Amino acid sequence: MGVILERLPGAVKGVPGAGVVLTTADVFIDWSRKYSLWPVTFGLACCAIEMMAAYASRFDFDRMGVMPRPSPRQADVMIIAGTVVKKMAEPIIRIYHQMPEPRFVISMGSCANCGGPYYDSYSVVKGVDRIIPVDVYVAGCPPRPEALFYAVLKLQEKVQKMRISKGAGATPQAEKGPRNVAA
Amino acid sequence: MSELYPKPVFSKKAGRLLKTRLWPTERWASPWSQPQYRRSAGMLAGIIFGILLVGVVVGELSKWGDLLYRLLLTGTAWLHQTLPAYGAPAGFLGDAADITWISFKVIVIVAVINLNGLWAVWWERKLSAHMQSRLGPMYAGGFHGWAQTALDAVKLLLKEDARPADADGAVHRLAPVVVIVPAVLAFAPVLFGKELAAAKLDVGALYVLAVSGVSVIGIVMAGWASNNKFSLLGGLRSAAQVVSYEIPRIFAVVPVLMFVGSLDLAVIDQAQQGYWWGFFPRWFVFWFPAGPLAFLLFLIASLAETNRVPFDIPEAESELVAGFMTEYSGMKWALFFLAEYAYVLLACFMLSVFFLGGGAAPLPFLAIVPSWIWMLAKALAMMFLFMWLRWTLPRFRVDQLMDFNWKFLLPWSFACVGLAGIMLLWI
Amino acid sequence: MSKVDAFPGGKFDQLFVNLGPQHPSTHGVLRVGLTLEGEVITKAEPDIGYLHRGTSKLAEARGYHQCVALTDRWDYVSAMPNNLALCLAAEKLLGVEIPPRAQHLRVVMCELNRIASHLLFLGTYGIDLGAFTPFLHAFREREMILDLYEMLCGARLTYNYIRIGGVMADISPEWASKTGEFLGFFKPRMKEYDDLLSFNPIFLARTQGVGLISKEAAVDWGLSGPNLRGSGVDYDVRKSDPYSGYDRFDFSVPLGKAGSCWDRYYCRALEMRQSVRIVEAALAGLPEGDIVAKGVAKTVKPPPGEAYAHVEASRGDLGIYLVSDGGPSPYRLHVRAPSFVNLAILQEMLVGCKVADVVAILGSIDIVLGETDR
Amino acid sequence: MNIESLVADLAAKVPGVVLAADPSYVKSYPTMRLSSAAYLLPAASFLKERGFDYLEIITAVDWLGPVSPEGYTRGGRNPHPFSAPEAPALVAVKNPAAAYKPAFDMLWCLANIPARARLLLRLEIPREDPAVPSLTGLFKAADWQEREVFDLLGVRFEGHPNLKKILTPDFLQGHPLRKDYVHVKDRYDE
Repeated sequence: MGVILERLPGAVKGVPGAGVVLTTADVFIDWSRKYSLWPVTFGLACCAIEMMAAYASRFDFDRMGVMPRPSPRQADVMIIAGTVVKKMAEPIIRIYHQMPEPRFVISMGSCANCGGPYYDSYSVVKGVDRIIPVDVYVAGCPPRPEALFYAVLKLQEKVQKMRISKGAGATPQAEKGPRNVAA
Repeated sequence: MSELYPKPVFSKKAGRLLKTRLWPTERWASPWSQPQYRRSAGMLAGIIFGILLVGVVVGELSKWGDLLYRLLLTGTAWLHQTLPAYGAPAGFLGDAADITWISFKVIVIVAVINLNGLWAVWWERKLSAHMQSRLGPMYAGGFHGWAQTALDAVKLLLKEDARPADADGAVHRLAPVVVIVPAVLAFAPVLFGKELAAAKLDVGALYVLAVSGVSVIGIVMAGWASNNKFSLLGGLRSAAQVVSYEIPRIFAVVPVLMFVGSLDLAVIDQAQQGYWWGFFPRWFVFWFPAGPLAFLLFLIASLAETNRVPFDIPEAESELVAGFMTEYSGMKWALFFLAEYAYVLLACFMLSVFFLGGGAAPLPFLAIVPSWIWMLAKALAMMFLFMWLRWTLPRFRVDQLMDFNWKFLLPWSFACVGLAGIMLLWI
Repeated sequence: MSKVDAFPGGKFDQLFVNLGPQHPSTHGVLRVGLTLEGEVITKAEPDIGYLHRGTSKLAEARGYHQCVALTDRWDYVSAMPNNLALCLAAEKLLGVEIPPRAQHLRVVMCELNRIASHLLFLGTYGIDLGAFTPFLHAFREREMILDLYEMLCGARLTYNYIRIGGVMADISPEWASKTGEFLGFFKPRMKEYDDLLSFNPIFLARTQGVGLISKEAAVDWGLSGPNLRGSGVDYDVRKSDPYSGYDRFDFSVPLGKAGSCWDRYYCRALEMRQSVRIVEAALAGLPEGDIVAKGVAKTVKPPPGEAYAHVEASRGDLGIYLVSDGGPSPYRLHVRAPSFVNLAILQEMLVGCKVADVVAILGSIDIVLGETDR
Repeated sequence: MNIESLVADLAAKVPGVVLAADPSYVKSYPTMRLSSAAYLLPAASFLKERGFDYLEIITAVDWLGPVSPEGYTRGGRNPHPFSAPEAPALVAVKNPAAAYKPAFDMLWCLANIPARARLLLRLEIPREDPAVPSLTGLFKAADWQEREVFDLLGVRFEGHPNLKKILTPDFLQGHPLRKDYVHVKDRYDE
């Protein structure tokens, strides 16, 4: 199916009315991606407790279709909830590469944004954006679940703006065929 | 929102801020004092009443539907006989009509399975949410997240198909197909109402139980081909579990077959029509003592066959990440999911056909509602039971699971057959 | 798996399974390397350090008051006892006397936090064993406690409420009444958890008689908290080395009998009841007075010396060894983290167990990785 | 339990062991100083026989002097976070009152659970190639705690079955809690 996404913009190029086809497809694709952002069950530190609270009864992220999946293969979003330690950096990169495209990263909390209270520690990576690309940053130590809620809304806004004519979801890796991800 | 978080009011008399926020204890003290609870209750009553009304109306219409069905049958038969007489190649048009008719049935069944996947996942998410004092999907599509699973499906279709580098490519690709195809095939003789089935098979009961056992091969293939230890463990556990629970499951059906004397699902359904003393339904679940026992055994074994909690060892989230599905992404994973829910639906239909009277109404005067509505209602009630158990119970350990099967279920299923034999002396 | 080389040692009967660091039931970023022979574990190697943030080193470049903020992030599930431990050690160095009202407030906050922490354990242990609903029910109650904390000090997890010399803020009458309401709401809920999880036959079958720790082994490995008491050893810092006026309260220490996973689980469930008792008694007999001791400056410079203070945190005996050289920041800060010490027994305990029991055992030890790695 | 009688018993049982009350004791707990590393094992096994079978902590203090600023990585924006004028200088400040010396001070805390007593043992070892006997044979709780001290301070525990890094990543060089630790930039520090 990813193939269709990649081929569609090329195939309809020059055809009159192609733009309408593409934008109509965009509406449905973005709508579905927006309401089905599944994060990996993956917590690092204090923020993970707030992330759990966000899935639990009072904040209930299931309302927006955010449903945690244990395996990165079935996930769309990775919420980096907590301090990224140098020893953990390697597994994080690996999990990121195990996720299928399109994938998003939310950096939750000061530690994941920039090192937070551990800005001068010898064993902390000063910001997860040094190792993987980040879509949304959430400030706070730890951020309240409402802040994470706002981050998901922001991510939905970002997804809404994706256009298949600009290569949304069709990634360089997908064009080359199945990725060589050692598991 | 305004009800939950009212504006702060400063009271000069008390010298402090009055309640700024409704404390949960206050909110739950008396639900009936809250307007949203009254609204919800009203809505629920309306939905139930509406379904009944529609059922009655459709029940009137269904007579015309039966007429249409009979017309189609006679039409096909007529084509078979008459067309060759007019010089057409022997049987050509008749075959064409058959093929069209069969394709139509296949499309209906595939649609049923797909719609069931969409509906059941949404229902399960809403149901679990309400059991856990949450709301579940709310925003997708507007009203109570009705579009949630449809959107999930579209997203999954468009996900990248990631495959581990060291995976056994062909087997990895084939496994979801091997899982989903038997799920579709098994629906062929399933009764959706009185005599409403895609294929009329004399050995319907046997066919369903046999074909649904094939899927385990796909699960083992998935576990093996993923080149992941968790997948392998999940696949092997699933194979062991499904194969062993097959035995008590089939033995639990034997009493029903003994009562009826036929493997045809329509005959089984027919045998449960009618009422004792004019009002008490003659469903097999009420044929004490073998009937209720067989029902329980079949229910438990079905839970295990469909890998639901408390028997969801193969995909135990906290132990094996996602079991045999760990390395599957996008639509391949969705196919596994779809097959799981198709089997749940199949088990629910089997439960209602074998034990709950199929399309029979629970009380004589309710027979005005058509049989397919009763069938569906019973199947959905069973599905509710499945979900209720899923969100209540913890999970067995794998050796306890096997113990439970071989030391508890299997002896009792034998006993059940014996009881049925004794009962047959009086019936 | 398709190659023979995939098995270590080239033997077919040995399988190496890597549990974590990203795994739904390792409660964070723990990695356990399991060597299996069939279903039986022959070797287990816990690998920690995936959350090592170097707090001890950082403390040497922070002021004492700043260090209190660092302690919040060790055991982020129950941060109040962490604050308290550091403050007790620093107060010993300074030699200040804490006003009784502040001591009572510290006790109230620590016990409420113990309830919150045990609720989280209860919920996640249910998830480990496949029961999802108790988790959400437990979080419902936990949110109420977090609401109380938010009302008190503005934070939900990292409170920084207990300060050197006292506490940060006094409670309002409204807070006390809300807490009373919460306790009234919470007491019947504990019965609900018992019905839903504790005495569920499947739950009992999975946890009773599993992961046994004998009395001797528990003491030998230096376990503490409910893990030690689950084995029947009567050791509670609140009783054996009372601090912050715990000797003024009447409560009992629940003990397990067999030392199985279920004993450890139920010890925590019973401890919640005792915590409710303590909170009620402390709020009823709350003395009037100051909440901060006189003479604690903004930049604390304790005289040179060493102090050791330990508290009964939610996970066990949390000890702080603090050395001062007379400077504005601690010269050395050592933490005896209960999770760190408790986790060490895993390498011995898992050997000989079935692989299906790993999750039940790991969950029952109730670790927090922030504290394990610090 | 009377600590003085305990110490007298120990001196009578194991001759040569000197266990003296420490003048700079750890606040509010009886602290004894061992005169030599060789006496650690006899003393600990004697105490274990007398009911002190719960090993609470093992730790060490580096008495070299104030911590060196090179042990910290600096934030990207502010190269000298400690040199802000209003912030008190927290590192590399020698305090004249403190007794700095090139030595490690080891600390063991043993507890007697039924008697509700605890006793702290201390031992001074030189900073060059520091080594003490391991207590893993007596207390299993010593296993990870000794590994931690080894990892962070570089004290070798002789006789430890599995003495390797436990907390810090493999590529980290040096022992971070030593006062003269200098942080070597690795691939995650730009």
